[in-house]
Amino acid sequence: MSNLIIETINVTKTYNPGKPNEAIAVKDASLQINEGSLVVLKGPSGSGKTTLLSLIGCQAKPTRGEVIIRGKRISKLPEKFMNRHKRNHIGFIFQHFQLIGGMSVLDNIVLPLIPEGISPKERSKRADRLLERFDLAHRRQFKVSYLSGGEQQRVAIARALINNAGILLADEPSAHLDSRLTSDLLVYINQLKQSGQTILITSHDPIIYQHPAVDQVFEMKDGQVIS
Amino acid sequence: MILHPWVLGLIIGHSALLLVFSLGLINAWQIYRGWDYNSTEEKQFLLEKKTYLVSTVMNFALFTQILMLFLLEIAADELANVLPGAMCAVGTLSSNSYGFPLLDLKILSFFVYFIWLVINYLDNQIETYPLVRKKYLGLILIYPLAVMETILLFMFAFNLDPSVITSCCGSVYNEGAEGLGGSLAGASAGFILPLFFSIVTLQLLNRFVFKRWSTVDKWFGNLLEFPLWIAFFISAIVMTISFISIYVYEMLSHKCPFCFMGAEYYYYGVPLYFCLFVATATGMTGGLLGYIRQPSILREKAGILRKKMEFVSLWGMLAFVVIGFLPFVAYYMKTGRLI
Amino acid sequence: MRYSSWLVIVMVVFCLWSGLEYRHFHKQLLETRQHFNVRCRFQKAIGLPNLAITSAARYLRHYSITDLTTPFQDYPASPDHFPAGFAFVPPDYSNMPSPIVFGNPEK
Amino acid sequence: MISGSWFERQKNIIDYSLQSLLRRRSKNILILIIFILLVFAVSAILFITGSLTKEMMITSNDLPDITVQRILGGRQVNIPASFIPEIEKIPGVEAVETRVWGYFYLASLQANFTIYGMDLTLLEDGEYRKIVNWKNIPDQAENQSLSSRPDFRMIIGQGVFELLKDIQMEKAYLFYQPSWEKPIPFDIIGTFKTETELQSNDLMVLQTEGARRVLELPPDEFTDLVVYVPNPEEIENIALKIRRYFPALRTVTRAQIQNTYASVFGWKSAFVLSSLLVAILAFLILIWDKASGLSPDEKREIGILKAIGWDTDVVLSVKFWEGFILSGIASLAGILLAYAYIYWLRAPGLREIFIGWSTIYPSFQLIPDVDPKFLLLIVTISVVPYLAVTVFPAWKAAITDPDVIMRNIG
Repeated sequence: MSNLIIETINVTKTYNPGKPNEAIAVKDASLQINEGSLVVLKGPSGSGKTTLLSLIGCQAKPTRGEVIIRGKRISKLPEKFMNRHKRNHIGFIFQHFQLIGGMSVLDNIVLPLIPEGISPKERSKRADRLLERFDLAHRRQFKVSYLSGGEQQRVAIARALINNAGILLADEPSAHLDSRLTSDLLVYINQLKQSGQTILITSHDPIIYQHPAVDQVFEMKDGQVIS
Repeated sequence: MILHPWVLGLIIGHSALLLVFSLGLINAWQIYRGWDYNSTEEKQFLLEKKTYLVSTVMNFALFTQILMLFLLEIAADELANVLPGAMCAVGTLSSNSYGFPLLDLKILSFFVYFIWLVINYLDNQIETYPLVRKKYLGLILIYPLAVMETILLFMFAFNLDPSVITSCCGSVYNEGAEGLGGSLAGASAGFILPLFFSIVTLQLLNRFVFKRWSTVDKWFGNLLEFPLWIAFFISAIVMTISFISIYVYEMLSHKCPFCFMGAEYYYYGVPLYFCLFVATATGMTGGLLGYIRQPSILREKAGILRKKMEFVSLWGMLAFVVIGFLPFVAYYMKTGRLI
Repeated sequence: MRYSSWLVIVMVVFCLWSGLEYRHFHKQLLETRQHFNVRCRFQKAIGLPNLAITSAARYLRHYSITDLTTPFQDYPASPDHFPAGFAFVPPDYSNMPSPIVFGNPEK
Repeated sequence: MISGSWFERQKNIIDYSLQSLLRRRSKNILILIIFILLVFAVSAILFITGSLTKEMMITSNDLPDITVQRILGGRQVNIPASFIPEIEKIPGVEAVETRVWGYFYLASLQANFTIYGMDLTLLEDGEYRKIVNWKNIPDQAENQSLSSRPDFRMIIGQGVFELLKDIQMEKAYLFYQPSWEKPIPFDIIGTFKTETELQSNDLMVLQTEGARRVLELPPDEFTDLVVYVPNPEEIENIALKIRRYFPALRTVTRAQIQNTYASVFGWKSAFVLSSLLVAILAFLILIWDKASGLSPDEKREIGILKAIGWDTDVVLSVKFWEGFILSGIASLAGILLAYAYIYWLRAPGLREIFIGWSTIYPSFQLIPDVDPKFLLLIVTISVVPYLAVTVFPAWKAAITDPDVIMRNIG
């Protein structure tokens, strides 16, 4: 078995524990994801797939259980080190792209590099490489709010790849796309898989989880992994 | 006398410092009481976030403290021409009994803030925040300093009385006068220079020789560092008053440590004090970092930081000595004799 | 670094502006330095203190040597002669001749 | 991933905070303008009081050593000549000079003049000659008019001259009181130079007899006395002696006058300053509310930053730099504007506060009183409180959790 890159050991996440509106989003979820594999988390909306993804992507801390990425137990880290880990190893694509409207495409893409203190020349060099790859070069100085849904998706992907992290997490990438754009998306994802990225996607869109390139599919049902 | 622009500036600065510090204190108290690294409830995450607030508060406090030190010196200078008999900052500060304690307290709190921030910076580099309890307890102990400072300032400003004739540096810092000023100035060059240079050489010895002998270094080496720096600071101040100032003013009677910060002496005092304060602050922190032993990763991280601190403090000390003796050398060159 | 170029522009404008003002300040200083001795001559010739900024009221014109009650002379309720009184304050009266005398003066 | 040095990081953070400042342009510009106005008001006050104090301090060394006044019932009255020999007897007193001066209110011109009586011939020779622009009256006319009315020659200040310019000087009579049987003529023989304008603007210097008649001063009485003491150390003691010997007399030494110069504006300007502080406090509360009441898109933006890996302290330093740049620019602009307002435009609005109702007032061309220390005071009054107020809101903004944006829509 090739080496394990992401592992979660019965991770549970309860929102506002102890209070009347307590909600257990994820319950004892355990996953093992190998390096370079394309994995899909399948399940109806509200089954906790987004929460599990955010736990793996260091966006939130689990209430119980362990999240281990590249052999490092990140669930116990204080926020400062979790962020550093997130910056170095994880690229995140959000369900609603979450780009900053007022800024240009270039500025949005290089955003993750700013706290790293990388010089503007180096930043725009990397961004240009990604812009060519996702044929967004002609949109370089455009304000992101003027772009179409598909283009914004590509900008979000470019942003996630800018810190050439080994792991790529995508949350419902095809939610806002029609079928033609979803197939374009899958072409990109395939390319990324060939280049050795580990990709974890949450989706309830059959086109994605029945795609041949998918190595493993986990099914989620109200907080529990049952595949 | 409170309603003088310069005094108002001081009051605004200090009350801002105190307000922000009390905000920091509340959070420090909560962190100190509720900190439990392994727990995963929401409370612990909130406390973690509060550590950022406290460190921002302390950064602001240090920034304002430095500004206030400068402002106090300048305000004392400006108030001198309002108070009869006072010719310079010393006159204003000695016009009532709260002036100099205020200045000394501010210098002390400047060093304490600096040390706290360095330890905070060090502690934040380790995932488990090992020093968190100690450092926030320290912060709670520092808070009274800030309160005392503000109270002293109000007392000082309130008791500034334009109709009272105060004495100026001429009379405070001459051999005849009794009290601290007199004794400071009284320390003849014969006594203070060898003392100062012995401390400096002891410092250099400690830095380069003692560290080499591992047995000595184990416990004696950096134990000596911290007290040495305190002695260095005090002897530097005494030397400035009794020796350096003579050659800056080229007059035996004028020994005021503040007057040469003014424009007429080309702001000579500014680089001099800057080097002194930087050297002492970094030196002290270097010394303190040496005491940290227990968790090994903390010790090695503290080691790295200590190297940097020692480097800066060494150059600061040398710069201070050079700047300090520049006027002496210049005078000696010019006239070929001593005062 | 497009955005910090904005900051640089603002800083350059400030430098130019303060340079302009420094030039004015310097010229003004030189000009008044020549007037110094004329003014000092005048002050020596006519011993009255204070500047002739306002002649709105007696105690505002020479407030350094005014006495205690003149400000109240105009109208008891207005200790200050608004608005100029707002800018001047009667000096301290520690040198007013009213020492406390003990014992019986007849002796 | 290679990471740059601390300095490079800070440069990027400054770049980003500038970007975010410019992105929410309208709100930030409004705050900048209010801030500039406040700093402008504070520094204008300090500039003008500093300059006025400086103007007075220039000539303060030539003030008379001791001014002796007679006080009756708390009010200054004329001092009889009998005091002079007794004061001269005090050891250490070099000379006692008498002074005849007072005020004269011209109802028609609503102007209050200062009348000063002295022997004008003193001004004609020696060092005092160049403080007056002598009127070049043709010689014979001068002798003729002077000889007939020797007592009424007069030198006037620039302001008075401008005021009197439009009335025909020869035929007009200024000094007339109903109780007098006939008005007192006057003959202007010169005006004081404009350099001394700040001191001599409303001054009328007459021959002593003329001044006596205008002020209706009995022959053996004077307005006040001036005591010259050669040894400056002795001034205080002699003043004390005079007060001890003559309880009715009041002495004002040069040191006390200088003290009033230095402290009067300090006290008043600080009074104005503290009332300004109320405005600054209101402004700071506005800032607190603006900074802590995060607009939804600002919260979302920070959520995004946190989600893509920004640390809390990076976001905090972004907020710090935003506040620092804003308040830095505001305080610099405020000071430069105040300088221009006071020294170029001659403080059009603020001048009236100092001038009050008087109709004769100087041109307010003041010596600029600017020094680097002043900058530090303004920074303390403007930047430090601003940063203090934004510490807590900035932190509140910076700790927004990334999963805030995970769940909400768009």
